Amino acid sequence: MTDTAHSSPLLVADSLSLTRGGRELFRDLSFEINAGQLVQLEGSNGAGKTSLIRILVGLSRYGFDGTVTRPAPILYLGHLPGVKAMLSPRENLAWHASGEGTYSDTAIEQALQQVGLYGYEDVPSHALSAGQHRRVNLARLYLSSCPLWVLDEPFAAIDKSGVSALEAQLLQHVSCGGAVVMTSHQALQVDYTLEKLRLDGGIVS
Amino acid sequence: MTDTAHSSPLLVADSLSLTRGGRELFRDLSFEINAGQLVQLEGSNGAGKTSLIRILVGLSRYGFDGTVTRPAPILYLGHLPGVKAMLSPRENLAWHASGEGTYSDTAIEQALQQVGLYGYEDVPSHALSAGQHRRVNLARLYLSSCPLWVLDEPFAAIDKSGVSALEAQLLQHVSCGGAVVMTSHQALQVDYTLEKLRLDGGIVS
Amino acid sequence: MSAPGSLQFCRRLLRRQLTLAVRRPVEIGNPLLFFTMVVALFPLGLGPAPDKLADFAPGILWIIALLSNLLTSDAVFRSDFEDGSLEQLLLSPQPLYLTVLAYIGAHWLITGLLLALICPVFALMLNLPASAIATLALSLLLGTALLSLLGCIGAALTVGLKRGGMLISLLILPLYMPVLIFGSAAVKGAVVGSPAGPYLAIIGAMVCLAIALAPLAIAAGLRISVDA
Amino acid sequence: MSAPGSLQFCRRLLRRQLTLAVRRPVEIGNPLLFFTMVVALFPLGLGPAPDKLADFAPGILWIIALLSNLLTSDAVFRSDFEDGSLEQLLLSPQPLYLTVLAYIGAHWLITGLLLALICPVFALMLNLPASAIATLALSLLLGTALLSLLGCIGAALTVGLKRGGMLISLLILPLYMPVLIFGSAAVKGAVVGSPAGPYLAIIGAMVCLAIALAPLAIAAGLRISVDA
Amino acid sequence: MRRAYYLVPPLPNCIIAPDMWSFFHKLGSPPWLYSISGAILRWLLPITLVALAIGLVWGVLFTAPDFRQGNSYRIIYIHVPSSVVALAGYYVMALAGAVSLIWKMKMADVAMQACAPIGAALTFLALITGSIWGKPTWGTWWVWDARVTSMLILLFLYLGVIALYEAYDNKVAAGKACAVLSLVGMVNIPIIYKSVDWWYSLHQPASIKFTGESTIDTSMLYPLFLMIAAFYALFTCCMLMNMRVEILRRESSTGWVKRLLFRQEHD
Ligand code: HEM
Ligand SMILES: Nc1ncnc2c1ncn2[C@@H]1O[C@H](COP(=O)(O)OP(=O)(O)OP(=O)(O)O)[C@@H](O)[C@H]1O
Ligand SMILES: Nc1ncnc2c1ncn2[C@@H]1O[C@H](COP(=O)(O)OP(=O)(O)OP(=O)(O)O)[C@@H](O)[C@H]1O
Ligand SMILES: [Mg+2]
Ligand SMILES: [Mg+2]
Repeated sequence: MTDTAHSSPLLVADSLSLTRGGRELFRDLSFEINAGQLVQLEGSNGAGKTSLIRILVGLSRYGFDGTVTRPAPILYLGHLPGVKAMLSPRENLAWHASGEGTYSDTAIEQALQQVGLYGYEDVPSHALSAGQHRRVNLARLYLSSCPLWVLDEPFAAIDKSGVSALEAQLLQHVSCGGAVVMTSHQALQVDYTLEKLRLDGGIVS
Repeated sequence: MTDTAHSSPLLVADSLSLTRGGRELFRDLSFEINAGQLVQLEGSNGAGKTSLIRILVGLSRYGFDGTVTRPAPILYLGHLPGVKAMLSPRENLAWHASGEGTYSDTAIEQALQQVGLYGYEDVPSHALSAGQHRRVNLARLYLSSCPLWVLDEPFAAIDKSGVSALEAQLLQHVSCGGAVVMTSHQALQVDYTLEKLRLDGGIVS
Repeated sequence: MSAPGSLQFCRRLLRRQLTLAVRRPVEIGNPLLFFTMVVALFPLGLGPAPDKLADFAPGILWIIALLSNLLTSDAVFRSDFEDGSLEQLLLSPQPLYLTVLAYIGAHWLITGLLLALICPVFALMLNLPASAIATLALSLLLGTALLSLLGCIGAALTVGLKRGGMLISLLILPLYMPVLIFGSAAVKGAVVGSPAGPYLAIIGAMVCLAIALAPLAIAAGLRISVDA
Repeated sequence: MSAPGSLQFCRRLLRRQLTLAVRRPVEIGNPLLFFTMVVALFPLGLGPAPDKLADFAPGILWIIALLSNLLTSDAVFRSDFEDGSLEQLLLSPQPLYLTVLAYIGAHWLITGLLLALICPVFALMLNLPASAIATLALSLLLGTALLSLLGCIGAALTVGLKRGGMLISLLILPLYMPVLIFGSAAVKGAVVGSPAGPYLAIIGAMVCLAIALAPLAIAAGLRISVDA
Repeated sequence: MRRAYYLVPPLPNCIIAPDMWSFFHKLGSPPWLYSISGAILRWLLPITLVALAIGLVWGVLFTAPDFRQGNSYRIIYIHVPSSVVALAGYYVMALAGAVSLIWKMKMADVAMQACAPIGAALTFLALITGSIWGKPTWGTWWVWDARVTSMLILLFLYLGVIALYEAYDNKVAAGKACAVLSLVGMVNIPIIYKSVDWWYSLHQPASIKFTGESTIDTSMLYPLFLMIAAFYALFTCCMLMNMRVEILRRESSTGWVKRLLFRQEHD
């Protein structure tokens, strides 16, 4: 559990169980996330993916059983984009509330270019389309130095070319010793061993 | 343009042009939507799909050139779900603000069952997952009698089985003489002649 | 299925709004509690001398009723705007004039009516003479209806703004002022024993005018807000 | 890239909050305009006898300052909650105590400070003796800081509620009352020529206590709100 | 039994004696609390009711009328006990809140929630009886006197806690939020009382005089003390009963509650 050993896990979940609204979503879930892993949480709508992710990153702290250990810093992107409508994409990244790093202006510009927002750096974010708005948030994937990424539906509202660019970036991250835990209702198209964690609750049809 | 002739179009757009934020999104777009058509608007993020759809249904009334004629009633589902968090799915449908129809309790229950919300009819909607929340709105597709459906990313946040059920319902609607105009970043898997309208602006990558 | 008649649709909307309010009893209780607490602020700020307070009671009560109406009217359309219900309402085949009246009616029922019913307690706390209490309740009953009508105009115009904040107060406070003047004059009249009827009649006439015109302004405001 | 120091991060947050406020001048102007209009309501509601108004000016000005602070503090964390920035803030490696102070500081700068600067104008409008104006400004300067600290506690506890409505006023108005009492007492003292120092010292002591404790309550409240 | 109910104390063991420690330990366990509170109620509730009855009859029927206020002063036997216990109730609530936040003890949460409505009701009773008393003595229903005003503020504080609890859908979060609020309130209560006292002495109104205090005679005092004690006991009983309901509600899905209900059905 120490941070020094190279092979230590980036996240340990120990016998997690959760019941919401009278429905048991999962029980006795234990797993470790190690460097180099690309894990996709699967499950139909309402299976408990978001609930599990919020427990993993530490936003839910009551109402479940089990423990989570987080030896490594985590980059979390959730359902909500965390983009302030009144600030431009550039300011959104420079003054981001996560307070994770101090980025140079060129770094931010490059990241915005990578997510296809070249030319929109200084437009107020509320004048962006739904997908562009989410892309501002995704630019953090090109800036962050956190080893573990936890992403809740990063592809929502992103167009096809955007999705493949993101997949490439995820691949790049895991092959450089990072790890990714993500949910998505679209199948991932990557050349990498994709581990799947299936939650079987939610809508049955 | 009269409503009586069987073959009259359901919607007519005449030389629409729009410029937003200094970028020309489309120019001189003219088309008709007729019964039996399944039209997918395509384009990358920021291409102007949402802007076009809001002009078509009549929510945007200024700032563009051209005219739209709407001889037939339209069912519009947008980016925002229009689901009240404090009401249950059942109440949301029964008291829907669109005031389009008076539905019996069994009709509502059946529609909710079709979108996989059986057992969630009386849960407050804010206690639903992201996908379930959107499904409440999609249940209107099983209730409405409007001939023309205009849908802005109806598949967002919906899981795979949900998407195929929706595709079946769209097919059913167009083959019974309705028409559908929709946007989606996922490819539609239907056995039907799919017409595509491509907008070429937005993010280039 | 068949499209509901306009009146039926209005009833349905009214029921929906009231259900939404009842789901959170806090929503209903709050304007009343706000009223109570602000009543308590005045003696704390101005000093507790009972005769002076009684002098000011009509004005104070009316100012507080006005403020608590102002604060709640901001929210009338906001949640519907944010979750997209408002778009659906505007696209519906129903006459917007009537549906808007349903929203206003619901707002008045859960703020103005309740306030008018409960105001005698506060009047006693501020030592208002018992003879003036009926006039106070009546003037509030009529006056708050007018305040709701005017407040919804402001709400409709500002609902689309990213952070409307207190802009609404700016837009509608000037419109509120005549209501305040006539309302508190009626109660002051009742305190000294002069007839309050004429003032109440003026407020009533303004309510009728507002019922005829305000929904038009509100409907236009909503269309503009959704378009922006 | 490297993680910024805590103080640097606070400065950055403060700058962000101020920029957000400046982007909508309405946001900054509103509390002031609200103040102005409510000041105008009082003569209309109470009757404009100038000597009476002067008597009550300290209380009236303080009550309005309190209300306008109450109304703005509801929004301190709300937009950050709704767009997800608050989640990111809670997960950040920075000490929450300091970041919360940055939010409070920004709120105070764009409401309390401005109000204190502009209050002499209103004081003159209500015939407050010129000798008391310095005390009024000073008491508002200190007192609004306390109000911001307390108001943010209420904001943090209610930010996650679907329709918190005016719940915040119920939670924090009772806590505001001591500030109102001491603040208006200081100004009243200055009007009659007695020293205002002791009152201001008490408010100052309360501010110190609140700076030490309120951020803890706010941090706990934010964690609870995001969790719920 | 699930592990989560046991405490994880930040205090070193030596600070709390072992037997006391095990008691504290048990307090965190819902079934134990449920059964022990049932046992306490079985004898406390009858005693309380008897004491209330005796106190009321004694005070109302068997004391001499006051020479200045006549019989109206007899409302003192409800007014004073309810005011005193309403004040004490806030501290009980805030302490329970502190325990729940610091030691993460779920049952402290339940205790805090149980206090709020009772406290609010007692405060309301004190205000109502005070107003009723005020009409003959002061000639008006309401006076902005220091004690009256601070009692009104106390009512707001209680109502705030209740409203906050109601507003949250997630009741665990609601408990935490209320704990924070009641702690903030506890820091503020002395400040509020001090300031209100001060405010009142600044603007002493001329037309009002308290007459009650000086006329109290020992023969009137004994039933008063009995009533105060009985109100404390009543507060405890109501609190325990509220807690039992809440425990059953929260634990409705666990084995021991199901067994309990099963047993009662077949009794
Ligand atoms: C709404 C009005 C009133 C409120 C809120 C109120 C509040 C209180 C409170 C909080 C106490 C307990 C103080 C303590 O713990 O020591 C108290 C005690 C008492 N009250 Fe009242 N009161 C009201 C009206 C009256 C009236 C009208 C009278 C009679 C003239 C009265 C006479 C007393 C007496 C004799 C005591 C007990 C002796 C004492 O502690 O001084 N109260 N009241
Ligand atoms: N409120 C606005 N003010 C100014 N420009 C805007 C506004 N909203 C959107 N735009 C611009 O209009 C263009 C089209 O936006 P629109 O929302 O129609 O795109 P879209 O095709 O729906 O994209 P997406 O796939 O991301 O939903 C974008 O380039 C955007 O920057
Ligand atoms: N606030 C809440 N209160 C009570 N129950 C909730 C709440 N939020 C979600 N739930 C329930 O928890 C379950 C899991 O929700 P969650 O959001 O984790 O699903 P998900 O797997 O992320 O689904 P989606 O794919 O739709 O995002 C759902 O059945 C939902 O009804
Ligand atoms: Mg989810
Ligand atoms: Mg779009």
